[in-house]
Amino acid sequence: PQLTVRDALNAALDEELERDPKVFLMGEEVGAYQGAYKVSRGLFQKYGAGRVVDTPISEAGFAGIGVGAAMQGLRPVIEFMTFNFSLQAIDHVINSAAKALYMSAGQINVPIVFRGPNGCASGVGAQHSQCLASWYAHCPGLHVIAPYDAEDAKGLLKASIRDDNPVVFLENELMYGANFDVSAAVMEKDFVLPIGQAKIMRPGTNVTIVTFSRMVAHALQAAEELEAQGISAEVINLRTIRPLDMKTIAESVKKTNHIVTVEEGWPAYGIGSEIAACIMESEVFDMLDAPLERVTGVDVPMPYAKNIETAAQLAPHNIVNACKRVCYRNK
Amino acid sequence: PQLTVRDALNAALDEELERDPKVFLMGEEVGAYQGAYKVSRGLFQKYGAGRVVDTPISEAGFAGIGVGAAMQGLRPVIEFMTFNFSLQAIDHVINSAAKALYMSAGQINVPIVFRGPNGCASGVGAQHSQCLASWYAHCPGLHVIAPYDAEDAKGLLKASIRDDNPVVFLENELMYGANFDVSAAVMEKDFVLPIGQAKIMRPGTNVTIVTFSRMVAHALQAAEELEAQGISAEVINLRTIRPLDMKTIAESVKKTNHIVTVEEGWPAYGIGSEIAACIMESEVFDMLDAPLERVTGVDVPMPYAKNIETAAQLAPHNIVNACKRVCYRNK
Amino acid sequence: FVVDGENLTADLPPIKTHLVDGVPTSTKTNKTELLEYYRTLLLMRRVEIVSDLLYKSQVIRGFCHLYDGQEAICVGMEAAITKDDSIITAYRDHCTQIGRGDTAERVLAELCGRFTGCSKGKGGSMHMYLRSANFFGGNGIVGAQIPVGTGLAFAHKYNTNGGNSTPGSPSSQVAISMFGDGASNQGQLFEAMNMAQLWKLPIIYVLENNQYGMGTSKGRAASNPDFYQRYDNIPGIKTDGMDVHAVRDIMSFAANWCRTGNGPILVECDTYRYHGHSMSDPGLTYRSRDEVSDVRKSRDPIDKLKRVILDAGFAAAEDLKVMEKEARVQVDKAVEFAKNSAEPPLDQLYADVMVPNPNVVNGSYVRGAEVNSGIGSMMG
Amino acid sequence: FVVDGENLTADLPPIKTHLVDGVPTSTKTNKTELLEYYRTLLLMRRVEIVSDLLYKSQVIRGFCHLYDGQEAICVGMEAAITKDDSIITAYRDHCTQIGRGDTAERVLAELCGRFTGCSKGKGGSMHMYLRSANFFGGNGIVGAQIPVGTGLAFAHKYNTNGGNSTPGSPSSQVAISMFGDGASNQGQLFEAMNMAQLWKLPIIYVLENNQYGMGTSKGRAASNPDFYQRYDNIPGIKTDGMDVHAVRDIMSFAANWCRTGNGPILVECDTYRYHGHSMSDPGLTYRSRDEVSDVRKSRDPIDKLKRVILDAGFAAAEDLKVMEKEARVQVDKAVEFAKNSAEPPLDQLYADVMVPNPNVVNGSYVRGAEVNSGIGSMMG
Ligand SMILES: Cc1ncc(C[n+]2csc(CCOP(=O)(O)OP(=O)(O)O)c2C)c(N)n1
Ligand SMILES: Cc1ncc(C[n+]2csc(CCOP(=O)(O)OP(=O)(O)O)c2C)c(N)n1
Ligand SMILES: [Mg+2]
Ligand SMILES: [Mg+2]
Repeated sequence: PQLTVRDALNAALDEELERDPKVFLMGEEVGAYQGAYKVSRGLFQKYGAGRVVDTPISEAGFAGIGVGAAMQGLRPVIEFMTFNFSLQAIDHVINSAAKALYMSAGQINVPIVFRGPNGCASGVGAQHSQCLASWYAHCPGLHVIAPYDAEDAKGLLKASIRDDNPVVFLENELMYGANFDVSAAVMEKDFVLPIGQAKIMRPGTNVTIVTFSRMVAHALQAAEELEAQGISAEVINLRTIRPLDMKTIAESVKKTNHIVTVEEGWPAYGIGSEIAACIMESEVFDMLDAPLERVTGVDVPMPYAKNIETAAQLAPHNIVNACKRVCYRNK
Repeated sequence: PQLTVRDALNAALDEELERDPKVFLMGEEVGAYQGAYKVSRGLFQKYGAGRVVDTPISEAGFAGIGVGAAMQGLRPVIEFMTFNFSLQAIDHVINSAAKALYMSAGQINVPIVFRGPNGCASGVGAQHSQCLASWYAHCPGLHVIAPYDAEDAKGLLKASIRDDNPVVFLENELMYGANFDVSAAVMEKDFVLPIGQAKIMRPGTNVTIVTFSRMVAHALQAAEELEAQGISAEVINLRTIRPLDMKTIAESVKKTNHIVTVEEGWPAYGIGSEIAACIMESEVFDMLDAPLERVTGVDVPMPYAKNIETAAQLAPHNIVNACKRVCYRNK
Repeated sequence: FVVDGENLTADLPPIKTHLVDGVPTSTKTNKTELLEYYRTLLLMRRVEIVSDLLYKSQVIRGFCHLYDGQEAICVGMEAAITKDDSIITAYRDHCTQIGRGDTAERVLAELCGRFTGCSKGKGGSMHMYLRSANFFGGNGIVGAQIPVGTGLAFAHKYNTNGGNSTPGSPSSQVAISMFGDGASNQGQLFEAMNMAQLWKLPIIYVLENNQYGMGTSKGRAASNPDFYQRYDNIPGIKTDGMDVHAVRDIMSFAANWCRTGNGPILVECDTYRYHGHSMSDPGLTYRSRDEVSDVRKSRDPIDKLKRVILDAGFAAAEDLKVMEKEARVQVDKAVEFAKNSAEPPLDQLYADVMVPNPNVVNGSYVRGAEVNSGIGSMMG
Repeated sequence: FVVDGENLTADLPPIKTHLVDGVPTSTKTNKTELLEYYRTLLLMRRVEIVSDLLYKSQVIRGFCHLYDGQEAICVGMEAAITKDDSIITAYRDHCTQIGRGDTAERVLAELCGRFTGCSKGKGGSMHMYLRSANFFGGNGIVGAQIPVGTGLAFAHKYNTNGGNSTPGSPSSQVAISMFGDGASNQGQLFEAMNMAQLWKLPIIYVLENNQYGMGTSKGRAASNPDFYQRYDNIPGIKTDGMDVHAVRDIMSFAANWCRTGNGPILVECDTYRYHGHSMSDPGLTYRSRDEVSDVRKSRDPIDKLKRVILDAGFAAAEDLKVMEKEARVQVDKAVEFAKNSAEPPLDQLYADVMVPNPNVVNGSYVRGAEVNSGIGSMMG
């Protein structure tokens, strides 16, 4: 069957709302309007205003309310209309949610999911385009998840809702409409993916491309171009950013001996940086025939004009270039 | 002469308030109370409530007010009582301040300094101990500075106040009382240090230790221990986290061929991660005889009890261990 | 109303007040003003209409929030203050930019992402600025402009009094922060208002109550949708936001209130947005077609002004038609200008990240998507 | 007051109200209650006094905020609700923990950073919790407990109504969020209150007005320091926070208000902290020694209760002396317990970062200060 990412997320929410009466969805326009990006389509109608809760534009307030509800045993799914707005609420994600279990020595857990589109969309300017993956992944006490396709979206959102820990679930607006072939299993109500396990999207032997979210598509496209040029690229979809699945990366690099990381966010202190450090500190280092290279968003706020907006983002050819360089195929 | 970090910061504020009538200081308890940590001692008395402005506990509000005042041409210094509380205001630091120049194509600049103690103090628990260096340094549009000693504190705070860009200035509570010998030049009113330039605190030939803020002291102590064991460590005090002075790091590694990074914050997506990636991507890589190692805070929220609080933080011996490992002096 | 030569006196629409007296109830205006306001309203309306078209033809991209229906607020507000006063608003900013004195050319060019745009194409619909006329944007984060605007007021007062301002000191400039009924539920508003009141800052909070924040009607988001009296000790006035003169005279009163050291004041403008929230919102799921067309018919700010001009005999219907046509021609030209303008040169990608500072070592390095792309080098 | 056998009826101290009627003005109590409250007050006071000493002898470290002066609030509040109701507060939480039913032993052990402490030594002074009695801490970020507490109320109402709660639905449990006059200026309070009112959540906002937020008097931080009537449509009652019965009966009224579906209510407790803000604050630069000693003399909650007990003839002075001594002995024993308890075992460093979840691959890896230290391995 075919499934869009939007429908996958919608199905995950629907099934979990149905399965567990403690689950509820809260955020701006999630209810009557059925979601700014229609991810929650139909849910308000099905579950009512008590479980699909429209909020005012009060991110700090409703994120905090979600945390309190979770502490008291409910399982809130808090939608940020985009993750940019989570900056108004980030104190609750970190200080109220992520640290509670530790400070209370295990007494108070916070089974909450913060979800919404992360990173850049198209033509929305600097304040609506930030990737927050590395910020959240920096902090202990959280699981940080970034699905790529419909299978990821469904299996990982369900896993997140069932997790007793706070989860930051980073979607991508540009992927909502993307349609994927999925196996019949994905359509089942018990389809749950493991957290913390990366997925090899395409096997390869010459270079490992590690990426996540929408950039998986770029990586797959680059891998095709590379194949045409005689380089076999293995593409790893991280799926989870915290904890980071270094084992899958290691196994891949063992085979390929080359690695390139790809992320749409800013370069400094990003996902690639952490992978570089983990490699330096582990046996993966000895498997490498060339140092790692990062392909990232350009280190600027996102501009609006189409030409420079495009230039501010990485393209498949950047991945191709980097892979060729680490494989010593061009300068 | 001798100077404490607290007095150095106080002098920098005093001199800049005196020099430029557009400079003002704003924050909780900065005025009549003379600062929660007494950094602003005497300034309210000297410059009055109009320029040393006490605020309610409204971080989002007064950070935003600071940004507006800066856009209109003033030069606010905004104190966060600790940087942990900047999480309530971080949207203004990033979205209102850091991105304004770019979005306005150079029309609107924001000459503001956000300052206050960052990272862990002693016995203050998980919510009061976070190091935000890598979060802020991830974002274009900001300068991120972290002084270690009195010279740094004075010269860099003055440089920050004079900068036409938004600056995040990360102090350390445990350093406020530390007393340092400084040159006469430091006491002068025109003593300003460059932004973006690291300082070699101690020359060495076998291993480079790159660090910042209070961990410089740990690194210097480790360097002494290492010397006793026949390893000559060069200690680099980054001073500025964004932009990162890779040139100084490169020159050092050229000499030592070994590198260890040290930071009190959490390991993942930290300062060491970025340095690891920059090394991998540059000619520094070829100068290395061993992969980089990071020494960091333990990847947990900060506990209270003294024994595990101590264990959650890195100690000089961890640096010694890492340096010996990269120098292949022990396993 | 009463006409006396080219002058006109009229009652203002009814207002509601909270903690403030002496608010004007009648207005004086004249032919010149009326025609000027009319011309500006037409220009603004036309810009929004062509923006809609340009969006549909995919020349304008991403988020685009139209202001048609609300134009009287910008026109009335500008008539009450000077360009030395500061304004900041949210993302629905095209007409604010024009109100501050920028041209349709530069606004449309920005919308089209051209280098000739008011933000050189880097800001887009939500991020227009006019520093020379004290317009500080164009802000995409709901509510953020409220404390930032309060900071503009802080600076005005600080500058007027040489850094020695105390509560009660006058201020030669005022600041205006504009925001919507949806934004009125942001906590930072409460924080900023509290400080503005503590320090008596010269700030006018202009709450553009267009009845909806995205798809949420005001009463579903605000437990008290009587905004003018919602904020405790902040004086408030509610006025018809679709009447230029009402907005003008109330804003004039409010500006004077601020300049003379009385502190903050809230002006709630009762208004309506004709379009959906942004281009992706048809705007008809959470409100009825009838509701929209009723407002268009009965309260449209342009129609309202037109009736006054005609009834007062200040112009004939044909004269106004000519003005309409002029606006159309002017904006059509602006569209051509915008469309024919070039996109920003590629080096703009790296410009304006930081203000150049000779005291920053290697301050101009910007990493690109790949290592050794971008400008400068990691190694200085 | 009037005594009838072991029962007592008395007028409550004057209250002020905002948007709420029918608030009790007199109280009924009895000997048993009075002595029980007295005993608890003494225990709380004693715990704070020894905490001060333990801090000075450097056994307690870091931040430590004492509650002496304010104890009547916790005692009165607990007398009005049950342990099925939820409480959350800020960092001044030692007595809240005791009020919820925890022991002096576990509180002092936590302060001393011992494994026997109520957070196993991992939380410290600011982070005590008692999940079994619905106490959710102990929060160090000023204001954060206000929305979080509102979320506890959300859950109570949700659970009562099987997820189908509508405004007006009753709730069998209520939640209480406690915060200070300083915190009252936080924007998230405004956001939370707005939602609580929109959705009629069963939440009592207990504003402990001890006149200062750190070194800032309430009037320097709040443009309206009449907190009970500051928050627009949130009903409010101001009561004497140093009178156990006043707090008890007002809280009882407020709890009933919430349980029956009326939505949020604010209870402002007029109180005072005897100590400085935290241990590093002598507390005498921003207020006078006289101010402090005047309050101690005229309003102390323990003295007040003592006078009632004595005047009513429910106990003799010597009986109360005995109780005082008992409290002292009890707390001294608790100090010994705390001091003699062991610090947490070192593996506690790595415990409780995440709830174990079999569906997380390599979920138990925690990196230490060096590579390959910590627990687990990066490679799973
Ligand atoms: C902090 C934040 N949250 C959410 C959004 C998404 N958003 C953009 S506009 C809007 C509605 C605002 O409504 P209102 O303040 O009434 O202004 P209007 O659009 O009616 O002019 C929302 C929810 C945002 N930009 N910022
Ligand atoms: C967001 C935040 N800002 C600042 C602080 C530092 N701080 C801790 S307590 C406090 C004063 C709070 O006063 P109040 O709310 O009146 O409570 P009280 O201490 O009087 O009980 C401040 C400023 C903090 N912990 N969190
Ligand atoms: Mg609106
Ligand atoms: Mg207080």
